[in-house]
Amino acid sequence: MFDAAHSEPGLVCRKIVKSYGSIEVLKSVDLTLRPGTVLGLIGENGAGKSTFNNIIAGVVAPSGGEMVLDGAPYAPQSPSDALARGVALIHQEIRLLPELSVAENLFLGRLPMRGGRVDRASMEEQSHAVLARLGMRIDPRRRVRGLSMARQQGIEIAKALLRDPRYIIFDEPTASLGEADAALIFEQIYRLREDGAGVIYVSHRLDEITTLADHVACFRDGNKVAEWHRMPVAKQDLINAMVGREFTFEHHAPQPSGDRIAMRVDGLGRDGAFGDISFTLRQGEILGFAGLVGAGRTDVVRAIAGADRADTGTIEVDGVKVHAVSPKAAIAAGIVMVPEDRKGLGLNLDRAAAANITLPWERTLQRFGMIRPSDVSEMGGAQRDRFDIRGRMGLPVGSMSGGNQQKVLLAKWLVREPKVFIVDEPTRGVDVGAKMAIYEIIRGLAASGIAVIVVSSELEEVLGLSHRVLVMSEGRQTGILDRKDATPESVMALAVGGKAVRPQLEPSA
Amino acid sequence: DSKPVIGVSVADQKSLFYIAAVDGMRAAAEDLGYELNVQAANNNSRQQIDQVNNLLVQQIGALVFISQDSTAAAAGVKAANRSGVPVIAVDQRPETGSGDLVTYIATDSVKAARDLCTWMFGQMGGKGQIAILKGVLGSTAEIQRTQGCEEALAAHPDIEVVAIQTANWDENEAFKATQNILTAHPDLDAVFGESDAMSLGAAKAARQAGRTDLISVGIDGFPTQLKAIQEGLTQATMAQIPYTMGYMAVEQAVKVINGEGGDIPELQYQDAVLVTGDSVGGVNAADFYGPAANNM
Amino acid sequence: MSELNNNVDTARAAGTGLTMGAGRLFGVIRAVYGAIPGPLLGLILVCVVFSWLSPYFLTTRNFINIFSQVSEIGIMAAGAALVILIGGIDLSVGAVLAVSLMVNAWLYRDFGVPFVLSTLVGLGVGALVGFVNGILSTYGRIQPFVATLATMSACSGIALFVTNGGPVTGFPEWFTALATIRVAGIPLEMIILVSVYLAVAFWLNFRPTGRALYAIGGSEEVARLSGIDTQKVKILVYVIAGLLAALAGLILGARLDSAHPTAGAGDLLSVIAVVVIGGASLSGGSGGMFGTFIGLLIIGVLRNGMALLNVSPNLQPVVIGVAIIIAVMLDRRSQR
Amino acid sequence: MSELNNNVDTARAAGTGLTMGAGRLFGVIRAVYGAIPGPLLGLILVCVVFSWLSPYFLTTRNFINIFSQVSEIGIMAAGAALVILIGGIDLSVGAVLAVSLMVNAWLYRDFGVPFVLSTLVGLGVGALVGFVNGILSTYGRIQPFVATLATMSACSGIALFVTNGGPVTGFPEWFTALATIRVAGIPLEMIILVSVYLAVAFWLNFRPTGRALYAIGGSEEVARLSGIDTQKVKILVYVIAGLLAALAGLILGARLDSAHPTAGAGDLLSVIAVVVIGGASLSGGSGGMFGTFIGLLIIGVLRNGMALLNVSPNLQPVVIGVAIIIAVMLDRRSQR
Ligand SMILES: Nc1ncnc2c1ncn2[C@@H]1O[C@H](COP(=O)(O)OP(=O)(O)OP(=O)(O)O)[C@@H](O)[C@H]1O
Ligand SMILES: Nc1ncnc2c1ncn2[C@@H]1O[C@H](COP(=O)(O)OP(=O)(O)OP(=O)(O)O)[C@@H](O)[C@H]1O
Ligand SMILES: [Mg+2]
Ligand SMILES: [Mg+2]
Repeated sequence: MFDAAHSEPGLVCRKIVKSYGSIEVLKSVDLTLRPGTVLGLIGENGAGKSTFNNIIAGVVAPSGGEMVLDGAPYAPQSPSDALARGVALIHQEIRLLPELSVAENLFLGRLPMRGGRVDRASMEEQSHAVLARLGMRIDPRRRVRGLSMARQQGIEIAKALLRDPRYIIFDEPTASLGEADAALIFEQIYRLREDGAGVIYVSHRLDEITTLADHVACFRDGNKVAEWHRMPVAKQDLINAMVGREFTFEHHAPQPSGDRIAMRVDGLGRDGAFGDISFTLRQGEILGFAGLVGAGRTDVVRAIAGADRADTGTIEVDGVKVHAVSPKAAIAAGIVMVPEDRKGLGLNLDRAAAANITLPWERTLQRFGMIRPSDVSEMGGAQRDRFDIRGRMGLPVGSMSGGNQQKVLLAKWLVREPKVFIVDEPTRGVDVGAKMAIYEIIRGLAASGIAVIVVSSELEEVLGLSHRVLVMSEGRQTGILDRKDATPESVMALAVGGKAVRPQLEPSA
Repeated sequence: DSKPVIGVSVADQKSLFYIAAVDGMRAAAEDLGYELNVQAANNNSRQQIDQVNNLLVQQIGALVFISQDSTAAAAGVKAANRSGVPVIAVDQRPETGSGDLVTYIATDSVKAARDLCTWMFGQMGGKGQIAILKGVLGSTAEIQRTQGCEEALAAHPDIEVVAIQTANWDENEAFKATQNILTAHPDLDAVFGESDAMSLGAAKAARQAGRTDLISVGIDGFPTQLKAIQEGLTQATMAQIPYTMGYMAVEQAVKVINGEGGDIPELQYQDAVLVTGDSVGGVNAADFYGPAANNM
Repeated sequence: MSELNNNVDTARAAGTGLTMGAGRLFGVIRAVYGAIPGPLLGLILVCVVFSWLSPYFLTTRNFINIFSQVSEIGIMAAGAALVILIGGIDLSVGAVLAVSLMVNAWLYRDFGVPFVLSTLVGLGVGALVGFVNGILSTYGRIQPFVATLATMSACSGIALFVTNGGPVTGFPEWFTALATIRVAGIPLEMIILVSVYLAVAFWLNFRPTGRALYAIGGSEEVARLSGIDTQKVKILVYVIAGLLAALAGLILGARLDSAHPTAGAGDLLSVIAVVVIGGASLSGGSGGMFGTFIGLLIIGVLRNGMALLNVSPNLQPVVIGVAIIIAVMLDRRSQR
Repeated sequence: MSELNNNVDTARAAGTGLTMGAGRLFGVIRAVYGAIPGPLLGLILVCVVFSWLSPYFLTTRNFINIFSQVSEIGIMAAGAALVILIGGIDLSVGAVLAVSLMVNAWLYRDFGVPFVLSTLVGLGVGALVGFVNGILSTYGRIQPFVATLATMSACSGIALFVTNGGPVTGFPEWFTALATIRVAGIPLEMIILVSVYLAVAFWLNFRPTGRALYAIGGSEEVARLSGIDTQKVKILVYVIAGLLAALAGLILGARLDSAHPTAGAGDLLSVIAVVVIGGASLSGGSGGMFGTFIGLLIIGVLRNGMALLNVSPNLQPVVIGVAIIIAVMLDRRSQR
């Protein structure tokens, strides 16, 4: 039955098929992962990468095909089966239990025992060790709630490493990380490869793929459309394979902004979070927010958008003072914000995409005192066309791929033209094509006279989009740079600027 | 000031029977210059035991005990016995006979139900279809009243019981149950409601269905039922005298406290009074349920 | 062609050697089965069984009976469905029914307040308790279960307290006559019940505030960030639930021509059961008025049918328990 | 230095012109207040009020009363807390208490089964119902509310059915004697209650399966992906809840020397209330045995204290309602 290749170590997948009802998500994929190598996996949003990974890790069952692991048939029935065979998956979405301690999250499902009781001491010790390996100083006893996305992502990786897996899958681990944190993860991947583990690495950041991978596969619409066994590969080749046509990058400078002041923020602050944030924003201007992860950028824009209260400071839009006591008030004043956590804050994954899009605007949709379903789907359809969303607008958003979810989220906030448009991490987990589309949307908004704030952990993104860059460090504004002065070096210098002011200690649980 | 408090534990303070009994007790306490501590147990025998214990903590002089049901009554009586507090049982007493009571004051429920059903069967000419609406299943009153009616049925072979439903002493449930029974048995002649509330519910359902000839009887003698009998909505009830029973209980508790309880009989059955359309003119709700009955 | 294949597949899946024609029939049955919304299937099954067992079941009169028997529970369940939709729960409905009716009757009888006015006050009491529930569970940050447990307890106490536990009788003639009025053969209470469901369903599906309930139930934070005043909407929902409970009290009062302080006390579980059997999830965000109405009829038909069959009162709860499981199992939507 | 500043800030925040010393005192009070876990504060407050109002409250005998009065509800609440922790709910506890006790008494009296054996069968019935609850709400994919509503209904019917509604009396002497036994002055039921809480708390905090409950309650999907057999654990939890309800039934049987088919029927709401007042969230993932025990004592002390004060029975529910709100409001943890 098995050919000679199967006696070699490695994970061999043959003719893997997965369909949900009549939709074929994977159409006969063959792929082999060898120990001691890194397989880079790329593809547009919805190409089927996560689905493939989930099948390997026993999270979902394939509809067809077979897998062989180190020469023996492999058909995991559950994640624990997969883990028992040495296959671990770091999920694209963070899956931790916020109310439990860091240590317990790390050891979930296999708590160490001593004398009939859970051995907390050894658990905490091992947690400390593995976190230190990842360069993270977190008290293992504290609760996960309140930790930044970056740290939670780190814990996810630590959790997988603790299992000593021989095959390990990273599904977009750096999507929510800044460059410094990403570097720590690369170190781990190099180490795993040296130790003889097989690694699958999924990312939309193609630079990461070209540096890390020994072998790259590209998925499109559920098929493996290209594979490179020899590195290096040109980035442009990867892009062309993903998109399925010649695709050219254009880095054009933003159009000059207008002169009228759209927004003025003066002395904005909140106890214990951030303070002294002051800037002006002209119509048609894109202001980037840069800083290290955890610098407090999200806190600032949430306060501006009325999601959290601010203790001090004033906000003016078009010269009128805004009392942004609630998102409702902020929206009424023309300020809208696309939140960074699309799953928890941006979209209701169980509801139809169309209903998600119309949610903030239903009052304006009324005709003769009622909202007709046809008006909802019409508005949904219009936004789908405008933003090139792939997927049925009547189905729950949760069934769309990450990139399309992100587009739905943007579409939701751009039904009506805002005066000030704030986006927090607009391209997290989005493929190159969609990323360019989102950049186009943002530039287009600015060109039409809307003031835009872009918060991003990707320096390239902030620098490429913005007229000016506001840099934050430790909750303080350390400077505003003009486009011509904003270089990676100058921004980083400001981003680490206020470091000494705030103690580096962890807040205890 | 040295007079001890008389503890009262009553099954609940929602149904008229218990309310009237407690009214009677309060009247007696006022007349005799004693203080009462009244606890009501939401129809929960477990909770009632707790309340007896709570009363005993406060060194009461005597306990007037209206148990929620007879099977669980023993625990309360025994607890009082252990603390040396004399017990006057009203309405219910321990089924097994365990525990020492000063006296037991009650309506003979089996007899009341038997007499009432016998009267009703007489009205029907000794034959026809009846339905029985039971109270909360397993409660002592339900069991005894069912038993009484069954005894009467044994003597009337031509009476057919076509439906037995529970309406949990509740008027609205009785209304709905009777609607359904009348649908399935359009020729039904009479309904025996084990309480007045259920009898009233049954009669209202019959009236809604256009069955003005249906006989509906109940037990209790509530003021509302007397009014309904007067209006011809229902036909008869067995009136209990809870107010008097409550008054007697406190009166006798005081006697026991003062060491004069020697001549109290162990068992004091109070006859229920059959009230029908003929006799309703001659009775007054206050006779059974005390002065408060007049504003219900 | 592909449809044909589909049918063949189905037949093969059923493990039978059916011919092409039978396969097609099977496919049609499956399609019909798939098209009927969840709990309705359970209701249909129950109705089929009872009409086969009892000759009285399928009569107009019995159907009118069923509707009138579920009217109070149904009206309370409409409010409860809204509360459950936003992820809350309201334990106080039964007690609100009692207290609003008692206050109404007490003002009318003991203080000579004109009946229309006392009725308005009674409805106001219902709305007020709902308002308190809403305030406690939003600004008070108390879990709805605890908040409404407390108001339930308080309301049932007040209902007893106003008349010291006694019932009140003697509503105006015209009011009690409403209970027997029929419009084109349909009792008024049935008309009220259906109107309430239609009105709430309209609100829930076609008005912005009503639609916001689904958003809040799905994720309150997403709704808030989308500019919905979630606190206000939640309070409104509890007020509506209180008002509907008071309305149910009025219907009960008219039917029995009396107000009982313990009325409605036993209805709580039935009310919530109706909503949940109708397909709503207690964690909020799913469910609706159609499902709730079906849930209501399932409970109503079960109770009615067993009474018609004179099933022993001891066995009725067992049958109801088993029937609920079967009815819900048929609902494939709940099987996710 | 920073601590001092803190205190000054606090004093300033309180809007008073306190001196430094008073500010420090205030800070100490605040620190103590902050250190006491949530619902305990409510309990302390209730106890202080009652010991001030009643001379009988602070007596040993009364304290023993309080504990013995809450023993069955407490034991059922321990199981309910586990179920609520995994995001489920168990409506059947009261009915399980009744059916397990009735089956036990019925086998013993009507079939002459030795009492020890009939007791084991009774406990087995409790476990079995729990197992059915577990299967229905995991593999059956029925919401726990509906599944346990159905088993509750079925159990209460069976409890009535075995003896046709009649209660059973006459347990063996030695068994009813257990209800009055005291070990070092402490009643046996109080010892059982405390032991159950300690055992469950140990399991929950120090055993992997117990810890898994928090994970499942937090997110079942995450727990499953981490290799926890969530279905098995959930079924186990329902079985434990059923067993504990049957154990509570035994205690009740010994105390009342009788088995009643409707025993426990009114306890359901109290049982859930205890858990929720103790700080657990009905959406699962939070709560624990310490909080549940405090919740239990809050309910127990409230009922006991009002009886001691001779509060009118009609007003007691009102006071309980208000007290619950105050007790919960003091719990700052629930205010998130
Ligand atoms: N449970 C499901 N039911 C139906 N369709 C699904 C389901 N899960 C995933 N899909 C669909 O499968 C396709 C592949 O999704 P998958 O998450 O594997 O994409 P991906 O390549 O990981 O994309 P991304 O880069 O955005 O993470 C998508 O079109 C998605 O909508
Ligand atoms: N080192 C840290 N450890 C734990 N929590 C932190 C740390 N730094 C910041 N935080 C938390 O994160 C919040 C600030 O992060 P915020 O998300 O606003 O910053 P950000 O610059 O937007 O970062 P991100 O890129 O993660 O979105 C603070 O309120 C703080 O509670
Ligand atoms: Mg993916
Ligand atoms: Mg951020």
